[in-house]
Amino acid sequence: MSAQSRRNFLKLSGGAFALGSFAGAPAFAQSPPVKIGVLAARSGVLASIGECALATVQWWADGVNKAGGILGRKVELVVEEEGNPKETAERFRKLALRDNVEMVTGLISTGSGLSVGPIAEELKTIWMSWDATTQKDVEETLPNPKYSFRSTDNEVEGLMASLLTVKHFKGKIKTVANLGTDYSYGRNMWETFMAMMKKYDMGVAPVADLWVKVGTTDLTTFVASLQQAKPDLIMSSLLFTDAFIFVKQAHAAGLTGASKLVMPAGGFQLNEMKKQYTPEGMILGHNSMYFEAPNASPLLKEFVAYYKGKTGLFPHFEADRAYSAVASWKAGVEKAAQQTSGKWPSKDEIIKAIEGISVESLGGTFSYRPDHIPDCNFYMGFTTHNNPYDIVTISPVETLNTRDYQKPAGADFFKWIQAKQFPNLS
Amino acid sequence: MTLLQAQNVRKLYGGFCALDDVTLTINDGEHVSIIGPNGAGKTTLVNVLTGLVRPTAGNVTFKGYNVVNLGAVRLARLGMARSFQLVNIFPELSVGETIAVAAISHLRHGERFFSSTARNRPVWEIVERVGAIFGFSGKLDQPAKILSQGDKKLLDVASAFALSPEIILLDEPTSGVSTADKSTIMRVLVQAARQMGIKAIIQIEHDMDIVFGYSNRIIAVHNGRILADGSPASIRARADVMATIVGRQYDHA
Amino acid sequence: MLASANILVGGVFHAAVLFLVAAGLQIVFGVQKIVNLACGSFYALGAYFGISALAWAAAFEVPAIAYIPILVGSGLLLAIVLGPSVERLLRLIYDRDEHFQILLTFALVLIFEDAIRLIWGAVPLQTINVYFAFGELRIASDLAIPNYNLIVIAAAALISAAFGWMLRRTRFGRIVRATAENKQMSEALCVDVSKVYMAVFTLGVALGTVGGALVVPAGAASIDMGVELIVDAFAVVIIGGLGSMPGALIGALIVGFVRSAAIWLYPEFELLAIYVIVITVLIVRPQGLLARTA
Amino acid sequence: MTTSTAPIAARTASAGTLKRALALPALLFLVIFLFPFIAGPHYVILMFSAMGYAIALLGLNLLFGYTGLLSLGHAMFLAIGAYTAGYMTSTRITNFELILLVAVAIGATVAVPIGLLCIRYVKIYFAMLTLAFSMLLYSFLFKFYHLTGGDEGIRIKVPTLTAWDLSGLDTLSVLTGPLYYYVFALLVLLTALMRCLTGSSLGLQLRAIRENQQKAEYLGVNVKRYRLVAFVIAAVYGVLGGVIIAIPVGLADPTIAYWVQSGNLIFMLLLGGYTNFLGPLLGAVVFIFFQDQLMSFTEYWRLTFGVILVMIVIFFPNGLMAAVDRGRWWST
Repeated sequence: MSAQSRRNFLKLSGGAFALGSFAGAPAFAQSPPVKIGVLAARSGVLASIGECALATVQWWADGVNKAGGILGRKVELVVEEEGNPKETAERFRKLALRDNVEMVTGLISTGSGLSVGPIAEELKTIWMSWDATTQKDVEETLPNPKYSFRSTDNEVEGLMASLLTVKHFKGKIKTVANLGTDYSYGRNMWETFMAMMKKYDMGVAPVADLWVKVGTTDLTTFVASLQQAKPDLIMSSLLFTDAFIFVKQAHAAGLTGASKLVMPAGGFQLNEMKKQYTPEGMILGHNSMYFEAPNASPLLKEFVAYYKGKTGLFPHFEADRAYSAVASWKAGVEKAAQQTSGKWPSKDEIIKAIEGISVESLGGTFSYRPDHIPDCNFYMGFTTHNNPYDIVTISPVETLNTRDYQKPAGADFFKWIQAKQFPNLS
Repeated sequence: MTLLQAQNVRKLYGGFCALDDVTLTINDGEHVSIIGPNGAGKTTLVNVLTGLVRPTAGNVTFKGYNVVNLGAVRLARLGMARSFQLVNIFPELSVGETIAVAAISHLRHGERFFSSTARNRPVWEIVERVGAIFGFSGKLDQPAKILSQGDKKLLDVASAFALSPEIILLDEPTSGVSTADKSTIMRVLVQAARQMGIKAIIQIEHDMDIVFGYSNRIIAVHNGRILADGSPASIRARADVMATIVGRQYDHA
Repeated sequence: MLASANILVGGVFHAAVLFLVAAGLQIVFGVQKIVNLACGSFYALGAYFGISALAWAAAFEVPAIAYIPILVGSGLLLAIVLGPSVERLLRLIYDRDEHFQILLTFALVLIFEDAIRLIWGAVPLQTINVYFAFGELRIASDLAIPNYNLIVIAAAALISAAFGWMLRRTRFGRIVRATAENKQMSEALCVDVSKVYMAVFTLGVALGTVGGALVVPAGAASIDMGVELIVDAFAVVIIGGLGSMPGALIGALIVGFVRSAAIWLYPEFELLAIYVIVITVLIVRPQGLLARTA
Repeated sequence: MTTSTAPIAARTASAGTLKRALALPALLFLVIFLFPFIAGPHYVILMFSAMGYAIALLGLNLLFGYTGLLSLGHAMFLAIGAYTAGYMTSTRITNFELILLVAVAIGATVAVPIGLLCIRYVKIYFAMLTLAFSMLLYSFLFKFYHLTGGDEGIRIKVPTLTAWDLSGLDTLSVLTGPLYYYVFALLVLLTALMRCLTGSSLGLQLRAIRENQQKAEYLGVNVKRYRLVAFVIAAVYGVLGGVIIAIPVGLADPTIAYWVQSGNLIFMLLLGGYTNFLGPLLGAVVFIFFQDQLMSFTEYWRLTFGVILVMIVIFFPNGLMAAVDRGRWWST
């Protein structure tokens, strides 16, 4: 059922629910439905991520509506597209000003985040971000946001990968190479990695510094350059399609046998890391949700079954980011409603309630710090082939909570890394 | 007073010698007809004289400037205009606008970006004057593309005249026009030349009635060389020239 | 030293990919003077359709030998369907200013981008076993060149050679070159130009679709491929010379090697290097390195 | 010598026909002027960026409609405008007039060398060269992140006006109030300036160049110079449009200069009608509002736009204006 027809279904069902004609569906009180704006990418490189996150939010909304909505009001999603920053700013204003939605959730790319952040503050509309931060490189451009709740710093993936590298390869590697995605994310990852290598005086020297433009389908030359450099370890922040094309072409050229691989970035490429060309013993990140987490919650199991049934693929961490965003908002509304004796709380009350709230999301507990940045679990581990699927999974699974691995509000990232005593991984 | 001077001009296209050591001068008050069989080098000569084609050797000077380095734009400003064998007009522009383009160049109003052309009196005076001479008075608003083939050719020539040049080169201005109209066109051209103060006309022509009826000097070109250059009477008297150019004895009726 | 051989092969492989994209653009421009902005989209459609064809064939446990014919076949089938219909659309505006033909192909880029998502969905697709089915050329213990890359290079060389042969040696080739040279004259000599245009445009589309199908096993098919590739194809045909097939090959080799060299030597300069070459060529020798004087 | 009728209709038109000629633009500008009173803030900000596009398209049409040069890289000037606004507002120079002046200066200095290279070519070569230059700028903005912020771009703060103290107002009311009318005044001024330019000898000579370059040269029209003048004017209008479009977005990023955006600019021009002086204005407004509605209606809006563009190119080459303006008053 394409997204288009799903949306029509929701609108249709809205009417039906109000009439209570569906057997067993709770008859909603006459109060109007609560409209939530969703900004999901539909074109270009981010399209498949946007669709995964949108499907998750729709699954969440169906569940909430079956259970009686939020404070008795039915959830209705108004879906718009996250495009380039200009289009995204226009769609955000449309949701806030014309559809006057209660809240807008969405956004994956940094560019759109930097543009929408100030607009959310200006229009006093709560924005629960999925994966877009409002930081330029590593310093925050929206110091103390009121209405914007942005996502975890992606540098945590770099920290975790570095710690795993230190733990398992200290003294075993002399040379490292960077195969970075030519994106602010990629730069942050490499700088974090090298800072950590220096902090734990691993004594490694970089022998190659390559950057791949997002959307490149022919990486043979990058593979060849890495073979020329002969690094002991390759740190690669490649995302999406680039990631698995690289592993595939690297395997074909024999690179994966020669160098250790570290790929901290989670994403839909997990479905394409096939056993045929993905080596065992590669560090692979799954960000804030691993579909086969050792102590997976019933919520996660139910969602993975639903998602696999619907799309034939395993969900990736953006589903968790989307779920946590809308679930935290719902929890905030319900918590604030306790003070206002069940009446629908004001935006300020909701915001105050969300600050410090903890919510059970797909990948584990999500809790929002006072500076509107969430803490959550991160999963990473070494790839293994022994599983019933045709893709690699990770085992043992290292889990960490970002409480100890995310820079505090307003801190200078690199100074913090130098000073911080990171608890060593389990 | 010499207007245009060609000095030992040669033009080779690969092995083929289109012009072979041509030296000639065009003076004030001359109406020159250039005659010769097809492929004799007439059009190449005019193209070299108007700077469209760069000669392999020798040079052409107009009012002291070397024609080749000037380029069409400065040549037009210096007072040399030409029309083309194949009709060359601005299809979407109206007849009035086509003539106005030449008038603007002549009046040096090309840089007046902030004054409206529609209200530019001097330009429209030239347009109306030239329009009247060439019989376009009623058609100034019509887009050029809907004119008849003859009118299009006439408009091409009219716009050249509107530059009020000192010297004008016409490439078979009456070709493709019925013999009856040829003389009316020639009368219009001569009258326009007089009214616009044009000092010399150079005309490539095949029609011997026109050649001997209107020009006061004839240059016969053959195999890239000037066979003869003189008054119509002297040329007609030279049986050899007439034989090669016209192929038979031409007795002027 | 051996690894730099691998970089060289990487460069040639990239050149082969670029040639397959640019060749379609080149033949259509050469004959019909139309710049087809949608040649990248045809490449992407060929990639997606190739994957579907392989998935369909996999149901019959097809041997590895059959992979290449299936891919090429799917590309040709798609071209035979798409080529004539798009050409019939373009035919409506052949008489108009050539700007309109470019803009029509721009409309096709927009249409195909969404059409791919409508049919194949937003998730990038790939085929699994084809890339490894042909083994590899092992140069050193940890250094090998996948034979599939060599097959793609060979295919590109074969197509280029076949093209050269077709244009020069066959009757159809002569008619195509005549039409390219002077449309009116060939019409006068009773060449059915509309049939030639239909055939040439379909051939151009086929180059794109077959190219996409052939290369996709080495990588993957994603919906933004079409929009990205057109810019590389432009670079190749400008450098090589608009309308000349050997020019497309030379242009592809130059862009392929410059990109490989830039990646290894100075990554920042990779993207810029190609555009700087394009602009230098356009200034110094506007008609491109190999085209006849435009 | 008989005095002829007016060679150009507008020259000495009777009052009646002149009134009809001005009715159309007056209506369009009246709608834009009254818009903040009749439409919600979301739509007013859409009109704000539509005015930016209208200005950019007025310039682009001087190249495409009047001089017959198809630029597939005009979005590079939108990007230059946006990044100028970004650099200046992030160094606390937020005065709008100053931003516009500096943007025009940078736009012109970039346009002259690029123009000198591009105008030597026509038709396909001009289109491909302009596309190559815009993708060169896109790659530069993307790659050299130390200077340009890379994919994150540069933040743009809302500019201030010398005459108007905006400190008390929040961004929304600035964008839908004083700044809206400032940009509206700019649009009217630039439209009048363009009308004057196209009505002057420049307009006529550009059209002559478009129709027949060799004939124009032989009538003394300096083809190279006037093409360069047209290119630089188009660039300056593009830069001004770029500043205005970027303000509501609040960010200057490389995607502004991507080639598909240049394609969209030409799409807007065709939609409005490039053979008509007001085509750019109508094209910008109709495109922006139709896209806004279409994006909410279907996720496959690019497919719909593609089909519409095919229809326009084949069946309505002169766009909407041709349908509206019967009298060809304003035709280029």
